[in-house]
Order: sequence, then C-alpha cells, then structure tokens
Amino acid sequence: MTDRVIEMRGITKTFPGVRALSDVSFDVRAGEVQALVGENGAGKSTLIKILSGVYRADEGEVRLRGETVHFSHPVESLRAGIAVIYQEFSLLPERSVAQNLFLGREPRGRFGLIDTGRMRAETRKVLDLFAIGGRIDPDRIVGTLDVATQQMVEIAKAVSHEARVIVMDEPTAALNDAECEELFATVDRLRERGAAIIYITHRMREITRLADRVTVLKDGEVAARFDGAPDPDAIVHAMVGRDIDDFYAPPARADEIGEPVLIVTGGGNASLRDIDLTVRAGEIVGLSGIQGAGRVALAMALFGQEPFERGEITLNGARSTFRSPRAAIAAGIGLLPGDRKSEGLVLMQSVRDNGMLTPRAFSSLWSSHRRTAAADIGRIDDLLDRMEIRAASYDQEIRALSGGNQQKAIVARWLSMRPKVLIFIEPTRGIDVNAKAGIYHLMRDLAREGAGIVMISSDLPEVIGAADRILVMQEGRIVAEFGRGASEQDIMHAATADMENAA
Amino acid sequence: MTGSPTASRPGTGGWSLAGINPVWPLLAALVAAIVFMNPGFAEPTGYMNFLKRAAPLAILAAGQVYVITSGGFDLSQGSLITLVVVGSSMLTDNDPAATAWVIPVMLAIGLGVGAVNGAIVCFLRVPSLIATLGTMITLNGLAFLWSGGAPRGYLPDTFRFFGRELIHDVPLVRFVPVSVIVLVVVVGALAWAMHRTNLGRMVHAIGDNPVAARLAGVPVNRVRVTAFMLSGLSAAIAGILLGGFAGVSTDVGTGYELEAITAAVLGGAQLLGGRGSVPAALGGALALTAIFTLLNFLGLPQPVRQVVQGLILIAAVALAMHRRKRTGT
Amino acid sequence: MSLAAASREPTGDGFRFDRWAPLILLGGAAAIYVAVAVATGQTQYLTLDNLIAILGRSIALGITAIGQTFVILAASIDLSVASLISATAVLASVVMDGSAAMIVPAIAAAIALGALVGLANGMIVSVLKVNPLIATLGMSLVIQGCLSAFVSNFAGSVPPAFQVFAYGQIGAVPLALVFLLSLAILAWAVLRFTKFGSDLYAVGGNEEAARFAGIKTGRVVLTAHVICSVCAAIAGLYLASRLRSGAPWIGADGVYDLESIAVVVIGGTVLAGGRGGIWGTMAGMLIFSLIDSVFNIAGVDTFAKQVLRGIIIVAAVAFYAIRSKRIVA
Amino acid sequence: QNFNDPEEFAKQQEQLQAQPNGPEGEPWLQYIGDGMVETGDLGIEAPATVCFSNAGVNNPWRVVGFTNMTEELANHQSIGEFIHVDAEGSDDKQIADIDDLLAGGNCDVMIVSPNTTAALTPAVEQACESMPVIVFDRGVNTDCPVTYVHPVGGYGFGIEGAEFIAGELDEGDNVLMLRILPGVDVLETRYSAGRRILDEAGLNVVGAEFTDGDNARTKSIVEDYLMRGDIDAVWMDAGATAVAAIEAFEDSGYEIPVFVGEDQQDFLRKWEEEGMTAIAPTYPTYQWRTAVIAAARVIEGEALPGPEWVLPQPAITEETLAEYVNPAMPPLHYAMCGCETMETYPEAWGGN
Ligand SMILES: Nc1ncnc2c1ncn2[C@@H]1O[C@H](COP(=O)(O)OP(=O)(O)OP(=O)(O)O)[C@@H](O)[C@H]1O
Ligand SMILES: Nc1ncnc2c1ncn2[C@@H]1O[C@H](COP(=O)(O)OP(=O)(O)OP(=O)(O)O)[C@@H](O)[C@H]1O
Ligand SMILES: O[C@@H]1[C@@H](O)[C@H](O)OC[C@H]1O
Ligand SMILES: [Mg+2]
Ligand SMILES: [Mg+2]
Repeated sequence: MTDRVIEMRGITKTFPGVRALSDVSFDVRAGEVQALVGENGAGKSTLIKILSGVYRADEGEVRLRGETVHFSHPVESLRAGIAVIYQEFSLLPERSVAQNLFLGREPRGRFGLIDTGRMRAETRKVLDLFAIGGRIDPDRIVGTLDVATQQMVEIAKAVSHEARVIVMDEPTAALNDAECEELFATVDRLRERGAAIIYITHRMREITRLADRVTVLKDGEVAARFDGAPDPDAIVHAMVGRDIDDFYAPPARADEIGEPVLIVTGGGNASLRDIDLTVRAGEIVGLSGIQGAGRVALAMALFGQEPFERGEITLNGARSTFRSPRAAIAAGIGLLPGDRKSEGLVLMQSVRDNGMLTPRAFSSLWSSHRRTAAADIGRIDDLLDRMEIRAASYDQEIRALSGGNQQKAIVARWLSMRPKVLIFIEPTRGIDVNAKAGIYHLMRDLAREGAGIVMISSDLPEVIGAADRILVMQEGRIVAEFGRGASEQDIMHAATADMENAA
Repeated sequence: MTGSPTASRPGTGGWSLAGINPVWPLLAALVAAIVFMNPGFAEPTGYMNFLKRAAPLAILAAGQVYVITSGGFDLSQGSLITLVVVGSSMLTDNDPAATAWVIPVMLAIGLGVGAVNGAIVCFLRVPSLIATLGTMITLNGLAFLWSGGAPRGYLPDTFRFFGRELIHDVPLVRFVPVSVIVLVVVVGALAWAMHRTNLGRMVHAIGDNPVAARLAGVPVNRVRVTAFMLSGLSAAIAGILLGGFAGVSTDVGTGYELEAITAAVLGGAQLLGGRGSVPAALGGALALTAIFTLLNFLGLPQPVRQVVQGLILIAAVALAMHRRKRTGT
Repeated sequence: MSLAAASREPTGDGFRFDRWAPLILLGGAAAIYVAVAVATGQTQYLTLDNLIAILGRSIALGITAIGQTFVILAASIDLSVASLISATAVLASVVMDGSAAMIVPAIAAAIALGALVGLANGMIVSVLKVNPLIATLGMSLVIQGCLSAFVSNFAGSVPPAFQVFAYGQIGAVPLALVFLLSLAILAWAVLRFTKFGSDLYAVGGNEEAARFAGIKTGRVVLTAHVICSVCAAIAGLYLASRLRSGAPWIGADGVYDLESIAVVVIGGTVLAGGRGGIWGTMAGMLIFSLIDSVFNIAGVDTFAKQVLRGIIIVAAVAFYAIRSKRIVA
Repeated sequence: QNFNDPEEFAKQQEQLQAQPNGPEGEPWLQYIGDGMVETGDLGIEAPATVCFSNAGVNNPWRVVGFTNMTEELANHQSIGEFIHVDAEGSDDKQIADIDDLLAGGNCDVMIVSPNTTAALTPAVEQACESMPVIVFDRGVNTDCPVTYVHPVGGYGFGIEGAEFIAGELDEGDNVLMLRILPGVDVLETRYSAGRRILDEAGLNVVGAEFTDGDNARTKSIVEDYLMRGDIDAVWMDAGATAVAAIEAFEDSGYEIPVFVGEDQQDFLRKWEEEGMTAIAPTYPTYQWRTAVIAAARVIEGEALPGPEWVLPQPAITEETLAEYVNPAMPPLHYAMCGCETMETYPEAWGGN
C-alpha cells in the first residue's frame, strides 16, 4: 500500500498580487485518506485545482502513477481517474439524478441516441452502493432533493466515474452530524475499495476520524506532515503557528445574562409549529437538530424572510411580526446567512462596500455613501481591521478573498449595526480554526455588549462549546432544551427520538 | 477578537494606466481622426454641434446605465421618447405658455413609466427584457393612439428652446447650445447619484447579488424601481431635447434604446449587473456619436456605417472581456 | 441548508405549475377567441378553415422561435435573426431568379449562410466571451449593412415550383404547417433524446458544472447558435416563397428578433437558460396567432391593438413569473 | 421591377399635362384616359360588406387618407358593413390578413392597399377568385382587380419637383436629395425621375440620403452636408421631414435654398412665412375616397374607370399656395385631401 498514486513536486502558483503556493510537494497513496488542512487562504483549493487541471502551476510537476501529466482541463483529470467534489455543488437542479450522474457521458443506444433505460439502471447500481442511496429515485429532479442527498449524488457521481483518486473539498460543510456519519461510512468504503482520497476540512474531529496522513499548508507552503492522525493541538499549532488554548470563549456568567430581548410565543407557519422561544441579552442560544428539522426555517421566520403566520414576536418589549428582512433589521435583528456566496456577498464590489452594505441600506438613498447613520467609512475600516481580514486593500473586489475572510467582512457589516439579536447560520462553515476561535470570541464579546445571539450549527461540538443554552428542533418544533454541559448523545437523542418520547 | 490589532491597514488601491477605461482612448482617437479630416471640428461650431447632437443619447445612456448596473435592461426608452415628443405637441397645442407646465408633466410621465417598469419587474417578476419590451410596444401604441397617428400640434419655440437654441457671447467658446448645458447638468447629477450616494452603491449591490442585498436589508424593490425611474426620467429629458432639436414626428425615438445600451456597454457597464459607470457611459455615447460623425465625414454610405457600428460594438466588448480575463478581475 | 434552497420552487415530484402554464395560457387565448367570435355573432370564424388560417398565420415566427428556443436554453440569445431572415430570403430569391433548376443551390446557399452566421455568432459568444445580446446585435447590424449595400428592394424572384413551400397544400392542410410541425417534432426529439440536447440543458443550467463534466460548453453554445441561425435561414426561405421574392426589410418588418424571444419566453423557457422546451414555444406561437386573429375579428383599432399587445406579453409572462420566489432583474 | 422605365416616365410626364375627365372641382371623381369597366353582372346585394386590407397607417399621409376613407363611407348606403384589418406595415401579416378575410367568408367586395407590390400579388390574385377587388395607392402585378385607383404616379411626383429645381438653378449648382426609405415602388420612381431630370440639367447631386422619415435624423444629415459645402436646392421624395431640413439651414445660419416639399401643412406654412422658393408636388390622399367610391359603384353595378383609375395629381405652386395653407389644420395634415366639403370637416381630421 505504498504506491503513490499522486505526486506533486515543487508546485508554485501566483495570482496577481498573491503567491498562493510556493514549492509545495504532496503525495497520496491508494487506499488512504490524506487530509489536507490549513487556514483560510492557505492554498488548499488552489493545490487541488492545479491537480485537476483548472489552473496551471507556474512551476512544479504533477505525476499520476509515476507519469508526469499536464491536465489543461478538469475533464482530462476526470478521464484519468481524478474526481473532485468541489466546495460549491456542480449539480443541475432542473435535471434528474440519472441525468446528473451521467452528465456529459450518457450511455448511447441506437442511432447514437441516449439510452435512458440503461442510464437509469446504472444510476440505480451506483446509488445502491450507499446506505441511503437506495432510497433515491434516479428520475427525481435534483433540485427537489435536500442538501444532504444532493451531496450524496455528488459523491455517487464521482464513484460512477470509477475514479481512483477522489478529492473532497469540505464535503461536510452542508451536512449535520448524522449525515456526516453516513458520509464517513462512505469514505471508509471507498478507501477499502482502494481509492486514494484527499480530504480537505476545517474540522479536527473529521481528521481524527478519517485521516491516515495529514498535510498542513500555511501561507502557501507545507508547514507539517503527519503519518496517522496526530493530536489536534499539533495540527492547530502547525496551521496557525502557535497554540490556541482558548478555542471556545468562556460561557456567560449568571450576572452577564440579562433581560429577555426576544420572545416568541406560539409562532408557526408552513414549516414551523408552536414555537415558544426566549433569547436573553448576553446569552448565546444554540439551535440543533437534524436536516429539515426547521432551524433555518425558524431563523427565516425571525428574520422576516418567511414570516410567522401565527403567534407573535416581542423584540425589546415591542410586539411585531417582521414581514421582511428589512423590517427585522430595522427592529434590531441581524443574520449571517449560511451560504456566503449566494446569500451574503456582493462579489464584484469591494470589501469595504460589502461591509457598508447594511449601514447604507438604512440611510437615505440620496445621502453620501461615505457616511451613514450607522457607520462611516472610517468605522467600517476599523471593524474590518478588528476582524483581521487579509486583503491587499479594502478597495479590492471581495471575490478574490478566501471564504473565511469573506465571512469576516459580513460579520463586520453586522457589527456596524449594533443589533440586539444576531442570528448566525453555520457561522464557521468553511472557516479555519484560528478564525473559528475568533468568531466564537466575537460572539461572546457581542453577547457581553448586550446582544442576544442565536447560533444555528450542524457541528455539534461547536454548539456544545459555544452556546450557553441549546434548543433542539424536530419537525418544525422545539422539542428539547439543554444547558451547558450537555453531551452529544443527549442532543442527538433529542433530535432523533420519536415525537412522543421527546415531547 | 483575539490578538492585537494589525499594525498596518490595507491601503487604498491607486490609479494605474491599466485601470483606465478603454472608452476614453477610443474617444480620443475618434476625435483626433475627425479633427484631422475636418479641422473645423476643433472650432466651437464644430464641437458644440457635436455635443449638442450627442446630448440626448448621452443623457439616455446615463439613465440606462442605472438599469443595466442593477441587472436589467430598459428597452422602453425609445418609445418613451416618442411618447414625450408626441404628447408634448398634443398638450402644448401651439400655446407658448403651456411649456411651463407641459415639461413638468413630461418629466412626471418619464418617472411614471419608469415606476411601472420597475413595478412589473419587482412585483410581477417579469424579467426586464420582456417587461420593457412590453412597455416599449404599449407606449408606442399609446403615442399613436394619443395623436391619432399623426401629431396634431407644433411644439412652441419656448418648448424647443432646450433642444434648439444657443446661448451666445459665452467667453472662450463663443456660444453654448442649451442642450449642452442640460447635458452637463443631467449627466453630472446622475454621475453624482451613481458614484457618491448610497443609491448608487445599492444599485451596484442589487445588480451584483439581489438575494444577498435583500438579506442585508437593502430595499431591493425601492432601489430597482428608482433605477427604472431614473432611466425613464432620462428618456423624458432626451425626448424634450429631441423634440426641441427637430420638431415632432412619430418615430423620433425608434432605436434609441439599443443605442443607449450600446453606449453604456462601450463605457464598460456589465450586462446583468454589478458594474457600471455614468461618466463612462457618457464616454460611450460620445464615442458612438463620434463614430457616426466620422463615418459621415468619410462620406460612407449608410450600409457601411451600419457594418462599422456592428463591428466596433463586438470588438469593444471582446476587448473588454479580454482585458478582464487578463487582469483577473 | 441554504436560504436559496429553502425558498426554492415547490418540492416533490407533483404538479409543477410552470410546466403547464403555457398550455393554460393557450387554453385561455383559445377561449377568448371563441368567446369573441360568439359574442360578435361571427361564428363563421369557428370553422376548420379558420383554425388552419390561424395556425398558418405565424409560420415564419414559429420556425424562428424554434431556433431561438435552442439559444435561450443555452442561456444565450439571438438578436440577429431578423436581419438574417432578410439576408437569406434575398440570397435565395436572387440565386433562384425565377428558375426552378436553381432551387436546390438556392436552398443550399441560404442554409450555408445561416450556418455561417450561426458559427460567427457562436464563436463571438463562446470564444470571445462577448455578451450574446451585444454580439448578436452587432452581428445584426453587420448583416443588415452588408445586405443593404447590395439591395434596396425586392431582388430576384422565386419560381412557382418553390412557391409550393408557402402556398402548397396537403389535402386541406398547408404544406408549410406540416413542415413547421415536423420541424418542431425534430427539435423536440433532439432536445429529448440526443446527447447534444442533454448537454444543452446542462450548459444553460450551470455552465461551470457542464464544463467540469467534460462537456465542451463552447461547442454546445456554438451548435445552438448554428441551429438558431439555420432556422432563421429556413424562415427566410419560407418568406421568400410566400412573398415570391426576397426583400431586404422583411425580417425587420416582422420584428422577428424581439417577437421570437417573446414567443419563447411566453412558452415558459426561462431567459436564464436550462429550463423550457419546444412545445412551450409552439404554444407561445399559437397564442400570438390567436391574439392577432382576435384583434381582427373584434375590429380593434390598430393603435389600441399595439397597446394591448404590449400588455398581453407582460401579463402572459407575469402569469407564471409572479409565482416564482426568485428575484428577477 | 424596373423603377427607371423611360416609357412609364414619358407616359406620366404626359398625364401630368392631360385634361382629366369627370366633374370639375372634384378631382377624386376625375380620371385621365377613357377606359371604363362594366360591373353590371356581379349581382351583389346592397347593403353589402366591404372588407379593407390596409398595409398600415404608419405615416401621417396614410392617417389622413384613412380618415378620408372612413368619412367617405357615410356617403354610400350601398355599403353596409366595413371590415378593416391593418397589417402594420408587414407583407407577411397582410397576406395572413387577406387569408383571414377570405376564410371568414363575410366580404362581398375587397379593397386592398398593398404593402408592397410583388409580395401581395398572390394574395390579391387569390382574393380575385372569390370577389371583386379594388386596389389603390401601391399596385400589384396582376390585372385581376376590377380597377387600380392611383394618381398619376411616382415619376410624375419626381418630375414636378426636379423640373422646378432645374428651372431655378444654374448648371453645376449643388442639389441634395433626401429620401425616406428604399423599396417602395411609388417612392423609388419618384427618385429615379427626379435624378434623371437633375442629371440631365447638369446639376451636381451632392448626395442622396435615406432619412427614415425622421426629423432629427433629417436635420442632422442636412447639418452635416452644410459643414461640407453649399447646397443650392433640396429635393425630397416625401415632404414629412421638409421643415426639419429647412431648420437645418436656418440654425446653421444659411439662406433657405430652393426646396421641394409635399402638401403637408407645416411645410406650406413655413413656405408662406419665409417666402421661400419652393414647390409641393403631391400624391393626393383623396384617392382613399376614390377607392370607396369604386367599391360602391361595383356594388351598385355601375361602370367605373378601369382597369386603372388614374386620378389627377396637381402640384402646389407659388400661385396656388394660398388656397392650400390652412392654419386651422394640424401640421401634418395633407392639404390635397379633397375633404374640405365633407360634413365632418375639419374635426375628423383633427382641425378646428
Ligand atoms: N482566482 C484567484 N485570483 C486571485 N487570487 C486567488 C484566486 N484563487 C485563490 N486566490 C488566492 O490564493 C490564496 C489561496 O486560496 P485558496 O482558495 O487556495 O485557499 P484555501 O486554502 O482553499 O482557503 P479556504 O479554506 O478558505 O477554502 C488566497 O489568498 C486567495 O485569495
Ligand atoms: N421557504 C420555504 N418554503 C417551503 N418550505 C420550506 C421553506 N423553508 C423550509 N421549508 C421546509 O421546512 C422544513 C424545515 O426546513 P429547514 O431548512 O428549516 O430545516 P433545518 O433543520 O434548518 O435544516 P438544516 O439542518 O439543513 O439547516 C423542511 O421540510 C423544508 O423543506
Ligand atoms: O404610403 C406611401 C406614403 O408613405 C408616401 O408618403 O406616399 C406614397 C404612399 O404610397
Ligand atoms: Mg478552499
Ligand atoms: Mg437548516
């Protein structure tokens, strides 16, 4: 099992103004899971894109089973047996599962026409390799599947290519715990079948659970290599260049928790029932639950995106149901969406414009863009500084920043509004440990300043470590509540137990 | 946040030659060619006439660039011009005193049509290409319906003042057409609103990512409707200038919407939103007018002019895409 | 789980409104037609002959719209079809010049011209990365310019043998109608059963995903443009046959560019690409024919007709667009 | 089609001078030549349904004409229903319109104002098979219609303007020719006749430009020509944009040169106010009345001029100008409408 399937030697890559990779060497063997980790912007995705032919390296060589290869297009690498599952899905929501699986290489029958029957049958076969795969109908339109199942389809697609190398770039970002377990089982199975797996993640737990070897990138260089899965602290040290002792911020002290800022009574709509919820100033409330339990729906209701149709919200003593995000923001609620690119960022605009977006939205249309009621340019720059955003300039388009830095810019946006309640949806998705710790401390700081924080996360340790109180949801209702010190088992049990037992 | 504040704050991007909008060198080259062909162009009569002729298109493009930057198209500008010209002749009914109220009414119609366009897009969720195609057809019909097919009135000289008259004895340039003053004021105001106000930044934001903008609290509909209203207003002003320049006819506006889009795109505006500049759209309009003028001076027949216009359009955008790819922005 | 996903179209595999919307609209248009005929006591308009006359009203538009469906599905668009129709009609008519022996060369020449223009459009869009709206607008100017450099009037003539295309009958059914139907079936089959069809939906739905799946996206877009332009060339041949000669203005006069786009969109194909199909387009074409006929039966004033037509286009698209939650621009 | 046909040119030159038959002072009833067609045996019952397939009302000339037509209907009891379909300037649509009218089976007589000559020929031929057809304004390439109503024609129009210019200017003087759009037979012949005469007179045609009938474009084009050199006369194939062209001279500080316009009120008024040297050839809109009269005659079984009903085509000159200027009428009203004696005049034409 020492045959190196992939060898990358001396890879260097520069983008205008950034050296993304310098002299990186990296290899993967058949039947192993090689974890690739590093801070945001360390160069992980860039390395993968060079491997798969999206980018061309400035220097260095890539070898596949000992032979030097020059992929100039991802298809070439795919044909050579390297499948990449990207951070963003590449599925077609309007097409069926089978059509997606065989996209670009549909089986042909008579007259060169597509053999739909065979395509369906082959899809069935591939899906049957996975536990939940058996439940997916090959004719189902992908857009109608939930995200975890879509993720499954993505992986099935890679498998159906009979790839010998499978790269997963943060595959669990959109999954909750149970779904993650399913994914891990799949990864195990792929490893047994002799596949070489490159696994990129920011979650230490996954490294411990899966990795045979670990490569740590820092600032575009290899900072460390480990055989086996080392102690998380060692990885963190290599990534960040120092230890992080206070990963989670300390919990709120009793005297820090104040009056209720947000109260919901009897809230309900198409996806939610009987929501009774209180968030106090100074506390962080975690929302847990399995996929589809209604956490995001609850956030959307609080934020006025999918308003409550029943019940009422009391915010700082004033009653209202918000009909739009704008109304919610005006009343003092802020929300960090879970999908940065499509819901959080205006990508072609500058970092500063992204930060100023909400302050500007709440100023007169016709007044100066440099000074608004909530913040002026100077204050936004201060907040961006405080977030330690890595950018060549705040005038730079935000799309050139790494995911974590983009997330920080959105946080800065909300900080400028001094919200009473701030809802974080998957706040650390795709964010490195250092930044994660930063976000946890930031949430705590905000709470100390008197805000109520609601955090939705699919990362159980994160909920347990960061929240003062944990609410568990199931089928659109809040079914359980835990204080600090709840175990993962407690929460999982509450999230998956039968309705009667939980109620 | 952990750690100490960073010592140095990221700097502000400087001005660089590579960053200059290609519409300006293009315009400069065209003007140089025109002056070379016809030195009279360097005289006030030459360039003032040129600016006067370019004024309606420049104003139109400055309005259109709001809609384009916000992610849409406004195909109704041309018909709106026709409606304004025909409607003004119907309403003024040869009465010089009527101008005083007819012009505000026309500006209101421009704003109103823009509001309707915006409402169709925002509330009926019809893509603007189709929505404004619909209003384009409807407004054209309305203009004919109103006039019975042939305008029934003249435009009084008071009305035509804006598009036709010159202000004499101006130092340095001898005279300035009124329409050039209108051009400077309107384009100046639109440039200010686009590049110095919250409105402009939000127009960019909703064109870039409307979902993110909405979730950030941007009043997406209000901004979008405002963009369409400014586009409508610019068409009304262009109509007043065009009616003033040459009097009433029922097809004054025909084709202007595409020229305005062309001008905006020559100025680097990105179709489908997120990027756009009013000064550059002005540059685009001037460049387009300069192309026409140059081809005219060359005495080229109409068909050749069309071909050249088509090729320049494609080449300009292809070049912009090439640059964008190379600089990675 | 993302907000976008959470607020996506109705989940499940049940009744998908947008798939049926064109048919519902068509039913509505037909009902109005019948109602107007009955209400005005003109039941003679409800005969089979009339139905066929209605179906035959928009053959050229139908053929063009089939082609337009392909480019729109690929998230592109073609504004050059009108000029191309004129050009191919003239070319065919000139090559034939009244001689039956020249029919085949003329058809070949027209199709070849169509393919060439499609190729050029496709290259400009997929290689030079020029926005398709601008690319094809530019191409339209180039074609129209070249055309009017050579002809300014009806040119050449179509021999009787070729007039069969437009005027021939198979029993009581016009040959052209049978042709249109066959073309539609062919187009449907291509979209449904071939790899190209599948690739087309993929490229329109998510270009990046298609590229990563190894689809040569540029080639797919290019092929869609060739198909679109060849359809326009066929429409040009049909019009030459119908008018017995080619005129350099027939394409522009019929507004086949904007109307074909409107037909496709009313037929439920989304401008963003990746969703829709041929039968929707056929329904859209029929809706247009029915509207025209209703106007004629009801004796609607010409100008009022235009006003209504614009409103109808917007209303028809709003009919299903309004239900979607996505923010449009 | 040959738009530069010396025979036709000569014929129309002659017709301009001919003494028309028919009642004096009612030119829409007059005719040049003496061919008549009998319609006695068609057996149509009055009141009958007349269908009108119109190319469009897409310019002021056609608007005035269509008003003439609708007002004329009131004079004829024999016409019951009048069905009007408008093709909005599209050949394809007009062919479909005629198909619709035939399929509807309602019409007793059909009037067609074709959008273009060649394209509408088959449709008109088809209509001829089931009913009497009257064609006016632009023609068709078939003699199946009962009659084709039209004034002398495009050559005549072109001749009158160009001869006037030739008479006023000296050899080598500069003439600018402005045209609205290509391809319409009656406009093409105007140009070819005008060009022939100007060339023969040794005048220098500095340019022949299409204006699309748009004022702003016209004014710009003329301004551009003025920057390049002097212009001693302007010839136009249609007068809708004449005033814009005149303004280009005024605004650039030039004398107004010799001008050819048309019988639109705004041009006539400008001519009178400025004391210009000008002429207004006409293509009289009263022919729209004649088309209806012809239809009524067919229904009533009376004889009518045919197979061509050639109407007189007078030009407005210095001497007759005062007769036609009428400030009460809209600027784009065509003076040669023959409508002054009708009951609803001037309101129906937008006058007051
Ligand atoms: N197309 C590009 N143009 C310019 N700079 C880029 C581009 N892609 C990446 N970069 C820069 O290269 C560096 C490495 O980025 P990369 O996306 O590889 O990081 P990453 O390790 O995958 O980060 P994350 O954990 O946030 O996904 C970053 O500084 C990033 O800003
Ligand atoms: N806007 C909406 N329209 C219709 N149905 C919705 C909407 N939002 C949520 N739902 C439905 O409500 C249920 C709860 O979904 P929601 O996304 O809130 O669950 P969740 O627990 O937050 O999921 P995740 O763990 O992925 O964040 C699901 O069945 C979902 O399909
Ligand atoms: O319709 C034509 C009109 O446009 C022109 O002015 O005169 C001749 C007519 O045939
Ligand atoms: Mg990455
Ligand atoms: Mg959720």
